[in-house]
Amino acid sequence: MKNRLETTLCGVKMKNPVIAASGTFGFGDAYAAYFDAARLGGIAGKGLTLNGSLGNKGVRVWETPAGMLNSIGLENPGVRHFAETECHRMRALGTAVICNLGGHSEADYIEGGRLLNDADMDILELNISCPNLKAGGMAFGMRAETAADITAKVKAVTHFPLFVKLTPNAGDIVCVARACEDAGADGLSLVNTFLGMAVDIQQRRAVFDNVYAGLSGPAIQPIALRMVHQVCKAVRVPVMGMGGICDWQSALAFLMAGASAVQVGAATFANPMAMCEIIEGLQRYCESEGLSNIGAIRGCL
Amino acid sequence: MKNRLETTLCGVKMKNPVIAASGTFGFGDAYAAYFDAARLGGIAGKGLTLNGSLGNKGVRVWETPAGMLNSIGLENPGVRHFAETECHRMRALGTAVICNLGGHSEADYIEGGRLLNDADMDILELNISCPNLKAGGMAFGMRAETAADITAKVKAVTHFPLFVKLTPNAGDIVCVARACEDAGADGLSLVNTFLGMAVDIQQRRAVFDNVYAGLSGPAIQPIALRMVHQVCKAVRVPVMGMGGICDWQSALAFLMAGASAVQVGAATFANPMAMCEIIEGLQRYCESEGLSNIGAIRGCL
Amino acid sequence: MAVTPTPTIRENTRIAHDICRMRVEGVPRGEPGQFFMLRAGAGMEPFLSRPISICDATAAETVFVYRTVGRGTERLSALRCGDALSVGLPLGNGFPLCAGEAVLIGGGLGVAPLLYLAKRLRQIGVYTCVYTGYNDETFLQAEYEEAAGELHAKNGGYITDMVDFSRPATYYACGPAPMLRAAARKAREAGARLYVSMESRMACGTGACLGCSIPTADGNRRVCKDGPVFDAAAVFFEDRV
Amino acid sequence: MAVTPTPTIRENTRIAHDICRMRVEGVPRGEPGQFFMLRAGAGMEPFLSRPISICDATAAETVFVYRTVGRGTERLSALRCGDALSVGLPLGNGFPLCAGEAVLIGGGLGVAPLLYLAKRLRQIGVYTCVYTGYNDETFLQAEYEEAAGELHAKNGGYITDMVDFSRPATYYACGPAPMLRAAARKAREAGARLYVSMESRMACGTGACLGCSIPTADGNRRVCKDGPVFDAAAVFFEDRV
Ligand SMILES: Cc1cc2nc3c(=O)[nH]c(=O)nc-3n(C[C@H](O)[C@H](O)[C@H](O)COP(=O)(O)OP(=O)(O)OC[C@H]3O[C@@H](n4cnc5c(N)ncnc54)[C@H](O)[C@@H]3O)c2cc1C
Ligand SMILES: Cc1cc2nc3c(=O)[nH]c(=O)nc-3n(C[C@H](O)[C@H](O)[C@H](O)COP(=O)(O)OP(=O)(O)OC[C@H]3O[C@@H](n4cnc5c(N)ncnc54)[C@H](O)[C@@H]3O)c2cc1C
Ligand SMILES: Cc1cc2nc3c(=O)[nH]c(=O)nc-3n(C[C@H](O)[C@H](O)[C@H](O)COP(=O)(O)O)c2cc1C
Ligand SMILES: Cc1cc2nc3c(=O)[nH]c(=O)nc-3n(C[C@H](O)[C@H](O)[C@H](O)COP(=O)(O)O)c2cc1C
Ligand code: FES
Ligand code: FES
Repeated sequence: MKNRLETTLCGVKMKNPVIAASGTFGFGDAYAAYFDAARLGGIAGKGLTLNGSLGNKGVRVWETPAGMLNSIGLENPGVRHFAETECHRMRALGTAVICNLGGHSEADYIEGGRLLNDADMDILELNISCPNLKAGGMAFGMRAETAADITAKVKAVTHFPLFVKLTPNAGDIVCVARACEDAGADGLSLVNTFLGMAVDIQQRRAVFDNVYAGLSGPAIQPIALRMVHQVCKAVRVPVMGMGGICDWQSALAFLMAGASAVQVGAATFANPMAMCEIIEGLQRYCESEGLSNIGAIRGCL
Repeated sequence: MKNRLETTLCGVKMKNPVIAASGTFGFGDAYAAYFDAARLGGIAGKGLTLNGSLGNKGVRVWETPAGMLNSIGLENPGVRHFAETECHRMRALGTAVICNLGGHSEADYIEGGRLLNDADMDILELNISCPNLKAGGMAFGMRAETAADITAKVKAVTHFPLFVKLTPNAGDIVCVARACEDAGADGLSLVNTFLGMAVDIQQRRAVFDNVYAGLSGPAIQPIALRMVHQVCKAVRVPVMGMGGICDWQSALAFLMAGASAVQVGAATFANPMAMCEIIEGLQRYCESEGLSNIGAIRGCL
Repeated sequence: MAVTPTPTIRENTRIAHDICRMRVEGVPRGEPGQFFMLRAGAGMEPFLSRPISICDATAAETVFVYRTVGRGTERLSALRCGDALSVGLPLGNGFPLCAGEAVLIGGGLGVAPLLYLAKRLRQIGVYTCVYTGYNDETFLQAEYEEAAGELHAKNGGYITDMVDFSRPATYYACGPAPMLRAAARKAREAGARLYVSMESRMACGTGACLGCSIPTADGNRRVCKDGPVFDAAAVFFEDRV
Repeated sequence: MAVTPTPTIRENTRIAHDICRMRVEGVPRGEPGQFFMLRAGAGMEPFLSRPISICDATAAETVFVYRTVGRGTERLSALRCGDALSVGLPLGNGFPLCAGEAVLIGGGLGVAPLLYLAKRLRQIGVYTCVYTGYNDETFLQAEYEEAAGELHAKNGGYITDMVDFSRPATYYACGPAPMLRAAARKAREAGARLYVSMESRMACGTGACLGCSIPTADGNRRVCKDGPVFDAAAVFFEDRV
């Protein structure tokens, strides 16, 4: 059976356009008992910060209608540990390695980006959209100027194709996307989580120590899809689309809206086999529609 | 049994703080077979435009995970018809009458606001947040300047307490909220629907003729709640909170986040008795917590 | 989540490959052509209720016949006696009952709501001539043999091709949009009065949301509240021009 | 939505007021202290799966005992034989098995996972002294009478008050956090080794999301992957200072 899903992203060849979203697949081994990670197009590792972090205190995950809030706060072992250890383990999985880099300050991002040049990886995903950090994170992604600035600075130091991961909480995501493209981004990833909130009515307090947290899962899918469609119409660089993708139909909708690849996050929690089912579903779709490659429907809307 | 839910909003006395959201309860009679509308705190009628409208063509409603997209496009009989006919029928229902006013242009809003002075109603809700109009609607609510400007102009002509209904698609909803308050709004309603999208993968086209449509229902609740919390912290005028409220627990969360009243929209479609169950649930909550009035927990977070 | 009446499922079985019949007790009796908004279980998933017509009803019991096409109807089909179901109240305007003679034309699942109409017409002494069109498996034929004055069934092709629109009768049609359109054209040409039951995506089902609005000769009309039964001349008015 | 093994529900009955037992076939056998992520039905609702410990297991069958507290467990309790259920694979690190003598302390639903441990220990010749603490109704007492070397039950009050921590035994505890904390303090004072099974809100259950991380003496640890069983000295380390 011919693979009709092969996808190339900024020169990186992938078996298929289905990628595990950052923060939802560890560094690639957590679901080993369920399936071989080599089946995936790629894996975006947990977001790194320069010196690592213990993440946030208190409740970290909370269920919502058709979705979930998280306030992990980038618990991670740090850039050096990734470059020395995790990246080799990820490489051994036999799928594209995407490194997600967060930061608390401009200096963090630049130094992190520089150190990662030593890592064995394929794509650098610049996370300027994490809503769970007290300093940095999403703050960089809310406005075009700051987003473009940090993009240009990291682009200047990295050897890898640079995807900038955008926040849906930005006032005008299309404007931020264009600015990042102009600043040298090789691609864009969107969306990160929506800023949301939950209340513990018994305790009469916010569920999360940080009060606000990040919403993801099928609930956000219609909004994420709209944003991906808007951004794809506005930029020429490839887009990794995500936000609530949970089956091959929703993955296909993102590809039709213009995404070159999709990332799957929270859906894997509800159904560990979600990404495998999506890959199989897209392959079957290509066969039944007579498409020699899934790229044929990209941006057909 | 003492009613512990009585709420006064800008001088308007209501039996309880539970209000049918605009566009989801017609002009108040659609659910008559299910329950007596007099049980509600109030009803926001379908959004009006100066000269009425047939609304949008094509598919108008679409189910999404824990929510729905709509592209009604303000089908309505016009301001004059409301002032002459509907408002009296609504008044006869025995609950607070809120008139939701949309518009395609500044002149529309001002003239509509003026004509509504003849109507028998309690509150004017200025809808600068409808995402389904080609011209006007949400465009006014996306930025603080335009929102403040139209607020001031309608405030200058109306005799009624003026609530401005905000869009969650604005870049900075807190900034828009503050600007409307400063421009003379007596209160704020939020949120209207989120701009979203759906794809008909069989047809390889967008489901809606307008491509984008408005998302509502439980899916958006965590984001709406966060926005209500942010806005309530930032303004002094009363807020009607809404977005995905579907049971008394979620209604209570909005009140705890600072809302003076809540509106319930899409949940009524899934469960026609939702608002009645919310009212009963809040009353029971007050009893079991020993609150003489629900207002005691307002903004307790 | 329970809406005022709490229905009890007495039967929910497959009567054809992808078609189920559900018998429910404890709901108000509706009229032929009316529908209910059904939802399986007690939760919010799937979010919207599903409009399903009354296929038959007595004071005690209401029968639905539905095709499993997506998530909502799949979940309905998985229900067993005792499971939670909500149906709300009977909605919409049913078929106006006629005197004399009636011709009923059902295509696909459109044969379901017409059964209740056929039974009602028979009760009030109206002679019914029923046409049922199927694509593969037939269903409800035994019931129609009992209820109809005369019965014509067709498997494959266009059922409207079989119908003689020149009878001095009132015509009723229910089925896919292209079939209704064809019927409307033929009825217009023959000068016959035809009532059609329309479909549209619905959110509220009660006339509140305007989600199901369709353009008619009389302006926009809500399929759920003003219909689902309309005079074909009003809804297929554009074909006239 | 089906995860590799497709479980078949053989029984799902109420064994106390708000407690159910579900017997499931066709899932891989886990170890005492491990858990599965359960979800009722085939849909996405509720969104997250629910962690439930193994209460007992043979090669053929796995038993869960759970309290209905919210939407997820309510839906589980409504399942009947033949209904769709997904459980995934056994997750986490179970109880380290000891030699000699073991003291098992269960509070509330914590008595459930310890049953499987008691049975396993008995098989390998370890003498078990079991304490079960309940708030109102008791459950699983008959099973424990069979499985335990000695059995002490208490209804109301603190079960840890009954336990003698000075025995030359390995201690195991499962139950609400305050009970585990009390047990940890007493074990520390007595110099006894105590293993506790921790709870934390979970999304993935596989170590991927870091949602269930808790601080321990050895740094952050994931309850789902590094636990749920921990040495009490490591997780209640803050009490020591
Ligand atoms: C007044 C009326 C009466 C009906 N009576 C019957 C009947 O007696 N038997 C029967 O089998 N079917 C009937 N239908 C069609 C039935 O409502 C749809 O097949 C059903 O809603 C599909 O739901 P689903 O979740 O299985 O499909 P999905 O495709 O998953 O549904 C997604 C959404 O689209 C809507 N939708 C999908 N198809 C239709 C449709 N054809 N019409 C309206 N909305 C649709 C659903 O209600 C839901 O909101 C009727 C429709 C209407 C409007
Ligand atoms: C490792 C582990 C093993 C467990 N074993 C058992 C068992 O054998 N029997 C049993 O009755 N219970 C057990 N629990 C607790 C059980 O997971 C919760 O009672 C259940 O998730 C509640 O779900 P709900 O939908 O009914 O409640 P809701 O309150 O509606 O759940 C909302 C969310 O909070 C989470 N949640 C609520 N309570 C808990 C809790 N105590 N621990 C973790 N997450 C929670 C849910 O998983 C869900 O994501 C275990 C928990 C863990 C972490
Ligand atoms: C538990 C959790 C942790 C996450 N951690 C990160 C992260 O470290 N870096 C990042 O860029 N995005 C992170 N995200 C966001 C996801 O990568 C993704 O953008 C978002 O969840 C939307 O996709 P989904 O709806 O498919 O989950 C996280 C999401 C979740 C649910
Ligand atoms: C079908 C539909 C029609 C709506 N029409 C209007 C409208 O006319 N004017 C308005 O201000 N909001 C309108 N809304 C928005 C709702 O009033 C409400 O702000 C939104 O749906 C969020 O609340 P919910 O999640 O409870 O539905 C409409 C919403 C729906 C679903
Ligand atoms: S479905 Fe809401 S008006 Fe018809
Ligand atoms: S629940 Fe995801 S790491 Fe434990």
